Amino acid sequence: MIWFLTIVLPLLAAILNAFLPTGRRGSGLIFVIATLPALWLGLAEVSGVTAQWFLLEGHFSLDTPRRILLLLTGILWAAAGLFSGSYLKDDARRGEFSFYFGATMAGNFGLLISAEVASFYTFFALMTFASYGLVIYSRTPSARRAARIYLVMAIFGELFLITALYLAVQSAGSMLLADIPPALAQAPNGPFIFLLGLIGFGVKVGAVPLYFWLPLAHPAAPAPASAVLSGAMIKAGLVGWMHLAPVGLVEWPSLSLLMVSLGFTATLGAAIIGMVQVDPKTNLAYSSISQMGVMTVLLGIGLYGGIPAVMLLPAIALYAFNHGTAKALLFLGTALPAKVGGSWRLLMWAGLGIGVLAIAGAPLTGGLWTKYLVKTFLGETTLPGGQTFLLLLTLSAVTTTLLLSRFLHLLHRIKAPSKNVAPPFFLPWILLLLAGGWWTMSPALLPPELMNYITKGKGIMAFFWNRLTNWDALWPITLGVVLMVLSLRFATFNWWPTKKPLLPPGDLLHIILRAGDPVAKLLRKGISLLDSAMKSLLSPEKIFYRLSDDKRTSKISASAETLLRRWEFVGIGFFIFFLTLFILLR
Amino acid sequence: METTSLLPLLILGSSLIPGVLILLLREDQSALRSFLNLFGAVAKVSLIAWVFAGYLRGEEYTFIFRLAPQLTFALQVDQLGLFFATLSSVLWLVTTLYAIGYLEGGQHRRRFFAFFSLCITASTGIALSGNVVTFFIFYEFLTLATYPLVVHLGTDKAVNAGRTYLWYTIGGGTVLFLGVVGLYVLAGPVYFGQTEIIASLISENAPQLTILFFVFLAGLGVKAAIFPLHSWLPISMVAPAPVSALLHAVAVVKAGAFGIIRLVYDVYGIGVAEQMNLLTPLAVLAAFTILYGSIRALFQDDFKKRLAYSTVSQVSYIALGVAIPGVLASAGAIVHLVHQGIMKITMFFAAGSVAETYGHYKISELNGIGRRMPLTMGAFTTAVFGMIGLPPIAGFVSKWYLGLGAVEAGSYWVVLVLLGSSALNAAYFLPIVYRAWFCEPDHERVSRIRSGRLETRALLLIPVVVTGLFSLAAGVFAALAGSPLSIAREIAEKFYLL
Amino acid sequence: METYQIYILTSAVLFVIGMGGVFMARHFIKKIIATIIMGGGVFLCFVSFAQRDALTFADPVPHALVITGIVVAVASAAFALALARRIYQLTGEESFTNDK
Amino acid sequence: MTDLPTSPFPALLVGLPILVATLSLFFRPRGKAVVGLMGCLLTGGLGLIALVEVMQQGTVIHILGGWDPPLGILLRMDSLAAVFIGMTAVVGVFISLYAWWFFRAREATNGGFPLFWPLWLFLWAGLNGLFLSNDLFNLFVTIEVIGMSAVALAVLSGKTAAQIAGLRYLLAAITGSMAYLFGVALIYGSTGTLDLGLLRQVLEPGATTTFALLVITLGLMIKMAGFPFHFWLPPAHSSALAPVSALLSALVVKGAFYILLRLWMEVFGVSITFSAGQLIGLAGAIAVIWGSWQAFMQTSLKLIVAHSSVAQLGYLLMIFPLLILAPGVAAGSADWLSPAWTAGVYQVMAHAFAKASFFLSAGIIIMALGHDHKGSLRDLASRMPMTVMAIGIAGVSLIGLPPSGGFFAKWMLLKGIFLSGQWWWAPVVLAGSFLTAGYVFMLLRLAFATAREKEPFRPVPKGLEVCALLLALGSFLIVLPAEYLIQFLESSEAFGSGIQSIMEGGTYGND
Repeated sequence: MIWFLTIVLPLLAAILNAFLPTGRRGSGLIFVIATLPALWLGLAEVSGVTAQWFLLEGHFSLDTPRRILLLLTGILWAAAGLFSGSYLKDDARRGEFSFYFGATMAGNFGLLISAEVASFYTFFALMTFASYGLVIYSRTPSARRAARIYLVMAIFGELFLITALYLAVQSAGSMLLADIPPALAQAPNGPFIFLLGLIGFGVKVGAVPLYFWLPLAHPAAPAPASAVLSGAMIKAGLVGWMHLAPVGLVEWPSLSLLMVSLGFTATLGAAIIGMVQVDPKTNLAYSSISQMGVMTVLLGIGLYGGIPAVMLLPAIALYAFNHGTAKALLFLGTALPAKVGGSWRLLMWAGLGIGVLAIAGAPLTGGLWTKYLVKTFLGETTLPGGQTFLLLLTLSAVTTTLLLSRFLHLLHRIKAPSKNVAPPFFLPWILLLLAGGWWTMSPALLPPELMNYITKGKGIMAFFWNRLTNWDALWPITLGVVLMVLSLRFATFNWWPTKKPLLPPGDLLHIILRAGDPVAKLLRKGISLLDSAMKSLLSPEKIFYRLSDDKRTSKISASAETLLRRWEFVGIGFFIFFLTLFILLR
Repeated sequence: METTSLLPLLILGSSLIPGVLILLLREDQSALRSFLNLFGAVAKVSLIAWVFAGYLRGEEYTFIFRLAPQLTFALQVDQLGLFFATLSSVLWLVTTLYAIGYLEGGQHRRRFFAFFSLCITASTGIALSGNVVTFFIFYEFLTLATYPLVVHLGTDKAVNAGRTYLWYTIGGGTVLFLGVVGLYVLAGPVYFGQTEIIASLISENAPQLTILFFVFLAGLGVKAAIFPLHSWLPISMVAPAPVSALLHAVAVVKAGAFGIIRLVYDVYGIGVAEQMNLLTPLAVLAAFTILYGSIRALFQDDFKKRLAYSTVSQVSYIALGVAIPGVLASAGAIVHLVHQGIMKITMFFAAGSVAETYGHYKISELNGIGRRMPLTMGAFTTAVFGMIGLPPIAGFVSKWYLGLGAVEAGSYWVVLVLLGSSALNAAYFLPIVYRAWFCEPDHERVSRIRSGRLETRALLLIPVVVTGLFSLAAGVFAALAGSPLSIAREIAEKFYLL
Repeated sequence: METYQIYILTSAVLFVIGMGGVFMARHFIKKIIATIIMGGGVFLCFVSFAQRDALTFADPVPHALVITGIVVAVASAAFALALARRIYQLTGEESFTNDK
Repeated sequence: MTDLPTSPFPALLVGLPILVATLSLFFRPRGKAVVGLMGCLLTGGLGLIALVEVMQQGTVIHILGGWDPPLGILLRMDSLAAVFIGMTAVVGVFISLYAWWFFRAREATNGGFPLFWPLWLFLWAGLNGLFLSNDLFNLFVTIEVIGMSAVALAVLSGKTAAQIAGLRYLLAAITGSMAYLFGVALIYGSTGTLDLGLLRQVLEPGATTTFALLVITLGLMIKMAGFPFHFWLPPAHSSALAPVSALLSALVVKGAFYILLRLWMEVFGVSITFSAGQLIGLAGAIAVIWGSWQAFMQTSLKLIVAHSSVAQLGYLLMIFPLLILAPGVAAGSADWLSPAWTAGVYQVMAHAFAKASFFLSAGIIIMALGHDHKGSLRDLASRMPMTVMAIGIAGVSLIGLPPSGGFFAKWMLLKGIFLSGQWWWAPVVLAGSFLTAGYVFMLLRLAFATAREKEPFRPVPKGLEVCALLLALGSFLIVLPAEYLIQFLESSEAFGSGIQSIMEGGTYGND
């Protein structure tokens, strides 16, 4: 029952809010209610169900990593929903926004709880296409453009995805997602299938080199929408990967290396590109890309074997949890500085600071855990070049700090209201701050064995006060902060762009478009040529018409007929016929 | 075979008799006419339901009338036939409602509804026909019954379209005639399902059988709009919306597709067809048609023309599925009979309502129409996503089966074709959706032709919504027993057990 | 060669002449006459079969047939003449113009 | 021969019409019409009764005045004759009814053509006589009667065009019958008998027989407007009055075909050859294509229909090559004879019904519009739907779409063609139907198109439309009793020994 409510309530909420007139409150509350089942499922263990009637026989259940992610998603949607309720209260298109918002929510929950291919794909698609409405929401030309690119990329992804699913299901012989990783591990074309999936979901994850739609689309949406886009939905791709990846069952060095290297490229590269943006939301989008890079790395390690899935996947989920909540906090935060004034600003800055630190993995935050997890697994893995990766990880901490401090700097440039005010949507933000994943307790979500594994059985507190880990976590951040401060202090180093970004958002896109433009033109021309050729192609009936409707034809046949009617010719005909028949009869 | 029952005949009569009666009515007796129509439609649906129930109980309904030695008119009830009959009768009911609303105050309504009924009679006859010659009879009957509908408007455009329509269909019919006679000469009277007859002949006269197969294919391909023979379909778009809807969703194109299914599974038998590898050419043709139709559709600005080209491409899914050996693929093909039908009819209804309500015939005029006709365009959008093959809409199910079937059969190029067509579908359908929902209406065109308390006249609205819901439900509840999918699976499995 | 065969040959010749006339002659009356000649040929043929040789009695059947035939021929000829005359009165044409 | 049961019907079938016709001559115009119609209905009824009679007790004969052949005349009514007489009866009755309304409507303007009735009755008598008579000379007489009255009917309208066409027709008819008679003379000379039954036994191959066959064939080809000799048909049929055209193309031309078939299959078996059959077939094939194409090209309705008659008769000729076995083909194995035969019979019937209805509809349209230029057919579908329906249905039967009589005929024809392996005829059949579809639907297309300018439009009696429609439907209904009919034709020692002989192994081509 609750499983269906998880999906149905958001849909109901969507329809309900769609009809809610602009300016009326309460939509936020409705959304919160809609997320309750999901939150419940996220916290409590509920045994899965089978829906004989649904699609191609639906199954719904959860395992630890997906429960963690569901919890994250629930929290984010609740916060964002509440936020939007007041943030967009007087907006003319609120109803429409709520519709797409709710639909997307349903999709997002559904894909997390569904345990078999068809329904997973269903909700994945629902989420993808419904969020189009969120991206295009503002109807500005840039938003339309972003939405178009988003859609194209989404369909591109879907195609790879469905192919991967066809092949996977065929080799697994079952629609259950749980059966797929083992099957892929066995199947000769397993790596190929996984590669297809890697691309298909990679679009959603924003993995290199498919990420370029993301810095356009995420900022285009209004703050609550981008919060869930960047905090929750981006993880859907990750879930997809987890479903396909036979972690711990196989050794696919090449794929694993590929993922790890791509992951690090994303982590560092996106951070660097993000720094030189001028729009805080774009900056955050890049940060999301870089963070997803880290998770890509983790999964990549898993494909090298040696690490059991039960260890790795929850770790990834926890990382996602931490990043998601923090990122949502920051995204929602982008709406604040222009509205929050006076003493409230202290609270605001504090919250934003926590968010930043959590992502950067500072001590006293959940980020510490997650970073430590990554470090542990990187240390464990027998993947060639493990040490370099450790180094890169440390470096990434620095870049992340730089990136996010740059974000704070960008926010700081926004002009604050003079008087001492807090908008109504400040409250949900605070709630999210409280519910966030940076509390050191968040590892409690992890399965005990993983806990013990990390804390060497000494329990959370011991780990938490371990000086070494804290130091390891601390110094890169400090370094980053110092660098940022210096660069801002001294004009000579202050090469941060202010008006327009050094690199346009969606960097790679521009190259692609530049390169693809002539190709596309050529293609379009070719197709239209073919089309016109087909149109002008003389089809049989046209030939016939031309023949039969022609004056000349009728004239000719008429004269031939008159000829046949002349007595002389009849006589000749008679004679010939006579002779022929005579010969034939002889 | 000997148990003769009049029920099949009755099913035909349930639309034939109203049709004839309507022909005898006066033009202005519209109430009585509508009553006859609906009565016939409902009667047909319920009769078919009754027969279906009986069939599932294992009863046999067969009606046989011998015209001449070796030339029998046979109506026979089997699952595939019932499947198709159900589709056509249900959609007929819906379309009748729609047509009554659509033609309100139109000309020559007597003629229109009369031939409408005859047309559905023909397609039910095709569904229930028990042997090749009966099939042929109804196949031709269908051609004739649809002609007055195509030229209904009587404009020169319509009339010329009708000319081309006949040019193709009669041509196809003639070729089919050749094939049918040839088959009779070769194999005697062939009842559907008696695949052993052909199987026994395969040893000595294989070449003739091959030739015959392709003659048949040419004959059926015309109505199924397979590539070189498809041109009539977009041209006959001049017909009124209900006609195009019925033509595309049920009657004509499906007659062709259904014929191909019968030919491959019930006349030749999948075994023989594979053994003589007759299927590969069919598969290639179908695949090409799928892509070709989609590409042509990209360039149409006329709403119905675009839909027509999409039909060209979508119907070939059926042929493609038939041509891929394997239960999954054929299940996909058979279920697509229904799924394509309900989705496409939704689209045509929507197009018709838009044209009737706001006088928009071009896609470039549709900006913001979604705001003004939310329900209609909502249904349309559902159908669009179905066509693209997105879950949980009907189209996804058939595409899923086709794809899995292709993978199973190891013909990966088919998967590529499916993907390509999905992409193209998106490319030519999503712009419509985009205009409808995300573009601001350009305000000089909001003049409304027909006004009503709802977004349009109720009789135009209800059918769209209903079929839209059908196409949603057919997907969402696909796993339920009695859903199109489940029936299609049973049928396909039967074929492969034989 | 028997006498009757000579008759038959003659009849054949007559027949051919008549046929040629029907097809080649342009004027209505000529055509009609030609048909009559044909008729004559045919009847001669009949009659000449009636008595193969001088010894036996003549076979009555051909005569009966010929009588009937002549009646028919006369009737049709008359009819044709009447038509031709009517056409002449209506249009002044005396031969077929092949436009119709 | 005399062992067959005697029945009065054959005599009545010939005598009654003649009697009524002569009788009606003494009445005033109006009376003529009434008496004539009565006579027509009587004759029609008689024909049907006779059909039933034959169905019950097989072939019956009647010896006129008790004088045995050769001097006396023996009428014999076998199953084929019965079927054709029945067909004539049905079509004839409908046409008579039509004519009744037709002339009534015209009475005011031009006296309502009272002479139609006696002439038509004579024609009918001639037809019945033709189907019944059993020796070469009677055939000649009957076909002459038919020819004369047919021409007289054709010129009835009094229009110039009709007169000229009529003369053309008459000359052609005379030429044909003279040729035929010449052949008869030769046969009689060489065998000394005219009875078909006897001839079959006594006739032996030789120069005389061959020549006789030649002239007879050619004569009959002229009379039935077989391909090179169709020159008289279109003008005559198109210029006559509507009911007359219907009679001419529905019934009259079939007479010559009937004789030709009988003689080829029954009498001249000894001297015909496979290749000769091919030649006839070729003539037919050309006629099919040429006639259809010409019909497609015409601009006036009646001309279209007339030309289509040429084509449809071509189909009849196309069964000849199938009925003649190639040398060395075992008669037992020739399983295509029956289909080919059936095709012939059905083509005759289907064409009779369909073409009659077609011409009647043309008459209706002329009556309504004053002319029949095809351009003026626009928007007819809404103004006289019933007529358009009739044209449509009749046309469908001509095209040969199922489940019409034409379809049945073409089905059997194709079947015969395939079974006999003479596949080269198949394309002709298909092309024929395709072209036929071309002109039929050209008419319908116009009928459905909206009118450019409103034409003056006179309402017509409903009765006319009903007759046309019923005839058109008839061309479909004849399919229903098909199986029974075929049995009936094949079971009785039909046709002298015609069909039977063919069933038993056909006539060998000997070359």
